[in-house]
Amino acid sequence: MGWFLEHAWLIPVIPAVAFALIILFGKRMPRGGSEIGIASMLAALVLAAGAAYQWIDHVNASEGEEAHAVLTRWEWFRIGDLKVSIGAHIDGLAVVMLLLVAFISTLVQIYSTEYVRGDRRYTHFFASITLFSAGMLTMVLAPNMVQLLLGWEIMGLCSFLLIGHWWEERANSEAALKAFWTVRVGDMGLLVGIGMLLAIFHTLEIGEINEAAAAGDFDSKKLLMWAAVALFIACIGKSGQFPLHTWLPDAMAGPTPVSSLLHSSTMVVAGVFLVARLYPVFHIGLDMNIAGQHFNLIAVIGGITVLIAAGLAFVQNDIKKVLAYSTVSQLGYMMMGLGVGAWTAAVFHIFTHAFFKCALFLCAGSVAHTGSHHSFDMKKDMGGLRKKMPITFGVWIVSTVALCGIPFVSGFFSKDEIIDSAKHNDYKVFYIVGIVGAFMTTAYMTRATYLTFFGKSRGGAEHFEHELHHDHKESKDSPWQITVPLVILGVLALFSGYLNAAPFHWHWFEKWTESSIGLPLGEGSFAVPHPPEFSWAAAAPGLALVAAGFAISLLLCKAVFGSETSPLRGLTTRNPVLGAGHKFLVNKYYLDTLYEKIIVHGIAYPISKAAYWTNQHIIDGVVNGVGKGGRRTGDLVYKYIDQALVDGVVNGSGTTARGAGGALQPVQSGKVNMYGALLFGAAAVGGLVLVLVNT
Amino acid sequence: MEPLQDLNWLLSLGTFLPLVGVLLMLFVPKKDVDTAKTIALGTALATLAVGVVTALKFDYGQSENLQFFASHSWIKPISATYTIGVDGISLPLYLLSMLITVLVMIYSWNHVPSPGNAKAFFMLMLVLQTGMAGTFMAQDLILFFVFFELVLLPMYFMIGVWGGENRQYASLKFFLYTMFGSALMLVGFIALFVVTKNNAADPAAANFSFQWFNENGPDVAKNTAIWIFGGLFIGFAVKVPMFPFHTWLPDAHTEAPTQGSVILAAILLKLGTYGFVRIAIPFLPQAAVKWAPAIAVLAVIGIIYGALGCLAQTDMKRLIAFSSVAHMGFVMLGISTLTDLGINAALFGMVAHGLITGMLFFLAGSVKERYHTLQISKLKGMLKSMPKLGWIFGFCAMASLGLPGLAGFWGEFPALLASWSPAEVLLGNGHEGLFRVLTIIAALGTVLAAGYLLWLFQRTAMGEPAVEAAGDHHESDIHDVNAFEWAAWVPMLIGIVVLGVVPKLLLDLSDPGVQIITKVFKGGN
Amino acid sequence: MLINEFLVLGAVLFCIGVYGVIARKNAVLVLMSIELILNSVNINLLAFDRLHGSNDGAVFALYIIAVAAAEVGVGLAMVLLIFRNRKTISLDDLSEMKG
Amino acid sequence: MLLASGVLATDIEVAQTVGFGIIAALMVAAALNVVLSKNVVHAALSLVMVMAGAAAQYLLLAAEFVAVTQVLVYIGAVMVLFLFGVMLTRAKLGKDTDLNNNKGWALGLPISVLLLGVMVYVLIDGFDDTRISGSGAGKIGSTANVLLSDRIFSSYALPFWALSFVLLAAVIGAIVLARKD
Repeated sequence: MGWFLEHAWLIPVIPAVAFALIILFGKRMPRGGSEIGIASMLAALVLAAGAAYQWIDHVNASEGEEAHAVLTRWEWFRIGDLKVSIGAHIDGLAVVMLLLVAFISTLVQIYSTEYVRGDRRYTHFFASITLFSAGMLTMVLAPNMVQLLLGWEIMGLCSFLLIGHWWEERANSEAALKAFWTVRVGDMGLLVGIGMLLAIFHTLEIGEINEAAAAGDFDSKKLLMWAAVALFIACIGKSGQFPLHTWLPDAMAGPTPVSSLLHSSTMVVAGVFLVARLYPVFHIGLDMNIAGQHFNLIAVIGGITVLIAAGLAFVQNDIKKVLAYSTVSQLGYMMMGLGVGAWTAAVFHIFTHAFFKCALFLCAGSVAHTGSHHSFDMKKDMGGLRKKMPITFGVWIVSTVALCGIPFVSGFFSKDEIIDSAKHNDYKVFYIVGIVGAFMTTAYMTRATYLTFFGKSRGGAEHFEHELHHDHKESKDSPWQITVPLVILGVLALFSGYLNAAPFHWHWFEKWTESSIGLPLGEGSFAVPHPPEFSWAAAAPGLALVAAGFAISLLLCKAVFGSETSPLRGLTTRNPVLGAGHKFLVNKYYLDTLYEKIIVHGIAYPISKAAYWTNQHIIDGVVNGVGKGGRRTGDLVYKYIDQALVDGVVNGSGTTARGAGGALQPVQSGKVNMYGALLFGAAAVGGLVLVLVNT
Repeated sequence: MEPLQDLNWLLSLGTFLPLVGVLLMLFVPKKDVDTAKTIALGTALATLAVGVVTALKFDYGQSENLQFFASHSWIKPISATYTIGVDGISLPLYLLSMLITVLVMIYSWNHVPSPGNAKAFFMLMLVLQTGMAGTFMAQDLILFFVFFELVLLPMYFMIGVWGGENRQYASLKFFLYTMFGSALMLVGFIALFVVTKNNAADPAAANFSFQWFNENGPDVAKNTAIWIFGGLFIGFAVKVPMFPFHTWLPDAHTEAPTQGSVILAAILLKLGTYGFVRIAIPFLPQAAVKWAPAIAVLAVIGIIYGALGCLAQTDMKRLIAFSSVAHMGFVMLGISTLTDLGINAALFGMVAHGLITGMLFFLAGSVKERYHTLQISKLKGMLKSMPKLGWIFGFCAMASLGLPGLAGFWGEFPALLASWSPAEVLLGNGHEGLFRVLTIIAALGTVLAAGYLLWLFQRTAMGEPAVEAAGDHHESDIHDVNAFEWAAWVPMLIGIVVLGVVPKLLLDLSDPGVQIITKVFKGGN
Repeated sequence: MLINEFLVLGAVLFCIGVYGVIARKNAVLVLMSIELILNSVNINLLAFDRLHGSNDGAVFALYIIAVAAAEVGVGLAMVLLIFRNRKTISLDDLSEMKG
Repeated sequence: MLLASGVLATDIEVAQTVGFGIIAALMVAAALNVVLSKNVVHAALSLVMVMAGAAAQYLLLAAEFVAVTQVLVYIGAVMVLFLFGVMLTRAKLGKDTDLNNNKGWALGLPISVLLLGVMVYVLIDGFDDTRISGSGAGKIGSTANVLLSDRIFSSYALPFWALSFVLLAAVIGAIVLARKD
């Protein structure tokens, strides 16, 4: 089977150990612990690469048959009949993710050594980011739901730490909290969903669940549907799908390497990964690919996300936020792909997206680090950086092209297949969503590119221009720790798509991963359709729209941002209809307002206050013999409690309270006579009762 | 199923050794504080050593059996026996009580709260230790009751003498409330005894040992059993505390000295839940089935309610106190499912909550000592002014909100799993829908837990330290974790991580015993 | 002789004592009322002692007398102490046991 | 009613009953004075009356040792203590209006009357015509005292020990409490 496949469990263990080492010894190391982090990620990368190599061997060896997953498991704990294991479940999907995570983490860590150099919490940063990767690695090779949840939550924790890395500023800690809470809201679904899976399948092992689901070995289809819905809620939270996407843009408060890691290969793809991992459960539970079904939950949510996030990306001034919404939109594509039955294309999109999105974020970081004085505001501090930062610009352009889905670059191969499958699998609406999304993607990326690299230099960029002038230089790009990872990612953004290039009938990726689907391919119940045959004719409408998007956006940008006197400038402030639309978008469809002002404040303030008030006045009050809780509703604060407990009872409610068991207070008046009276009174009454009962 | 009788003096030694220490301390002059402290700590350490020996000699292959079992006649006229023994269910709690006492003593070494009098304070802790350990090893209802009540008095004095401003009110409330519960509980015990005695073929053999009730309790007529269970329920629920009997807890915790809060949270609350698992459910299984839905509903109300209460707090310690209500709600939810999964989760949750909330109270005490206030609005930037303490606090907050890989998770998560599919007898009674709704609401509780804990962490630990913070404190007061605190905290922190990573340690211990309890709830009616 | 003669006498004295305990404010008088109660109990004990022909009641009565003496001693000492500290023995003013 | 029940008895019983009646009436009157008197010293002296009456009743019940102890301990010691207490707390020797609670009677009267009613009902219900056997003549004298002491020092020895500790503790406690410093 191969040493690497059997020892794949080491991959997350190494960074986890590295995390502990950095925490304990990092500060005393010459490079503040970053060397431990990078070394651990390199080791993980080597192991992952070995595992990938051996997996390909394994697939080739089992020619014609389905390649079985390699399981290495130990019993974690056991309660009664329920055995929960810990270990590694290695198959095509896991291998892809392992390789991806390890690779991107390594590059991001190298990049970070320059980017966060001299940071007040350099060591902390590396500790968290290493643990973050460990969490994702733990999750992707989880053989059961509990280990998956473990990795899932570790990532949540690390995202909290990393987004709030500069927690001295209130806004950053708020963003960190928001990320954690939003994801946690989704996690409710995961907790309940796991409970449902246990109830349906009586096991938590992923392999067994998938097999049982694919074999139709469950009692209640309805419960399976609910399990799929519950689990999908978790994916909505984690992968920033509508309507829980609002935390992702705020998460930009963290350092840029964090954003790039978070948005490319870890954290946000965890939700997509979960759907892909438990595909039989979702596929069967949500009735996908059944004749006559044109909608399902996953496709709908994915489709809405594609459009909504792309719309938001138009009105952002912060380059990272443009990229953040772009990520949300692309995640929508992946979900939509899974929803329409294009499993391979969706997973392949995870793969290609990771490279170009990581590259884009790192480019943004590089611009801020060198060219715009640590500002991410495209309108204020950027512009005209094309010639001054040639490497960054080159990588940016390549990655943008990949993101937009221009033919022969990686994004094209994955995205086009998703769109094509939607059409082919009878999900017409999502075909349209797909090509409209592609149009919008091109448009907003053109805008961002224009604002950042073309036109006149503004603010920080202008300052940078003066510096260059002063040093008599034409250009000055970031140091090698930044540019080397950029170039590597750029190259991959160009070529990674050829692993599964439908136009050339190259289907290696599909071959290596298809056994992870867990369902048969082809026709029949519970089957996932084969990917459609590629034809340029089918791809043409999408490509035409992409071209249109580029052209329209470029023209608009030139018109709006190109000259100071353009009549289009300030249109949104003059035209009420456009203004309203703009405002609606700037306010993120008012979803944040709904969550923060209404739901969170609703719980944090009135509801919890009311609950606490109930505690202090109703329940506590009853116990203490106060039956007057509702008498005053206004200024009931602590003072009232004192009054109610001590004086109110003695004065007023003695008669009502005396008989009750809780009426301890008036009795404790401290008067000896009172005690005597109660004692003898009780004796007399008790005696009377006994007499009456006995006669 | 024959109890193991080897080394059966170990438990008595471990339980009563602290009293020997108390006796010794009586002869130490009040002024000689160091000698008194040394004796107390020495006794506690010796007790812990006995505990460790107990743990080493414990036969882990037969953890469902009572071990170190001893049975002697004790008070003949009322058929009370001196029957003791531990099994996999009680051993972790028995050891935890010893560990916590030692740690609390180390912490108290230079943290004796005002008005001082270290000798009395340490003596009370030793008496408390005897009560706690005794409760967990008792295998006789009267013996159990004696120890259960023995715990009350030292705690009453601890709160009443060393507590905060409102201590007298709080301590009296604590005392009366628990006494009220205990009274009903005792009535339940006696009723149970009388009923089983009358039912038995050989009434002369009746006694108060658990064994007798285990054998004869299930035969009690259902209606009678439901009433008796009601008495036990109130007694234990007050101690847990379950909504709506929880109102003593925030007051007691807020006013209690740090040490008192820690012991209260770590051990005392567990007496109630332990009572459910050990006494109420196995003795009266029929009644347990009837009561389980009600318990589950109250537990879930407690979860949400405690969380909402936390969100409304302005005082750090009171917030932590309210969070106990929520966490014990999860424990009770686990118990109410009557499944092996749920009860194991509950037992795990007890230990985990003891460690985590105990730690949080330690932290609150240390914060109070440094800032002289626990007002959340006045604490800012703890991560900056004392980074180690701040991060430990962050760690404990994460553990408390049930992060996987830390101990708290294993109390909550399996309880949720279990409540989705509760015991078959409950399903048979048509409570499936109820428990499913409860599962979802309880899952909401985990979100709220993340809400209040991280909110607390953000407010107190993040940001820039306030310049004039609490007004009357001096900069010199604010120092990072000191040696005594490290010594007291490190074992708990290690415990939280180790139990979180290797839950097997506890689950393997408790599972065989739990299987015996839940056997009757599986299948059929 | 009817035993009820003694028992009813005891009951009457007991109730008079109870009234004193409840209605009196002066601590010394409350103590005296308690003595009344104790005496009534003694009468009952001795009556039953006589009825059953054993000596147990007498023994109890003796013990009660002894305990009562002790009680009065301590009680009066406390009253004195309170008086010294407060300059009053009026029970209305003593409410330290208030909860 | 009580007196009427002695009609069929022997002469000595008649005498006993008559004695009992007179003493009982005196006791009740004195007891009422204890709880109603406005003068503390009068109340104390009335209590002496009750104690003495009780001693007489003990004699009627053939418990001479107890009666003697009653006189010695109560009238001799306890009452002296009470009078000292009255003196040391500087109670007014004359009338004092501040002895009763405000409306104390409103609470005390119902409770004591209720209690009395319950008890008397129970007693009549339970011991309607139960008689004390014989004259008790054989029990008076040294043999009776020997029997009593046998009882105290054999089966009731342990309580006796305990009692002596209680007394010791009370003595020490009283000294500690009443000490000037």
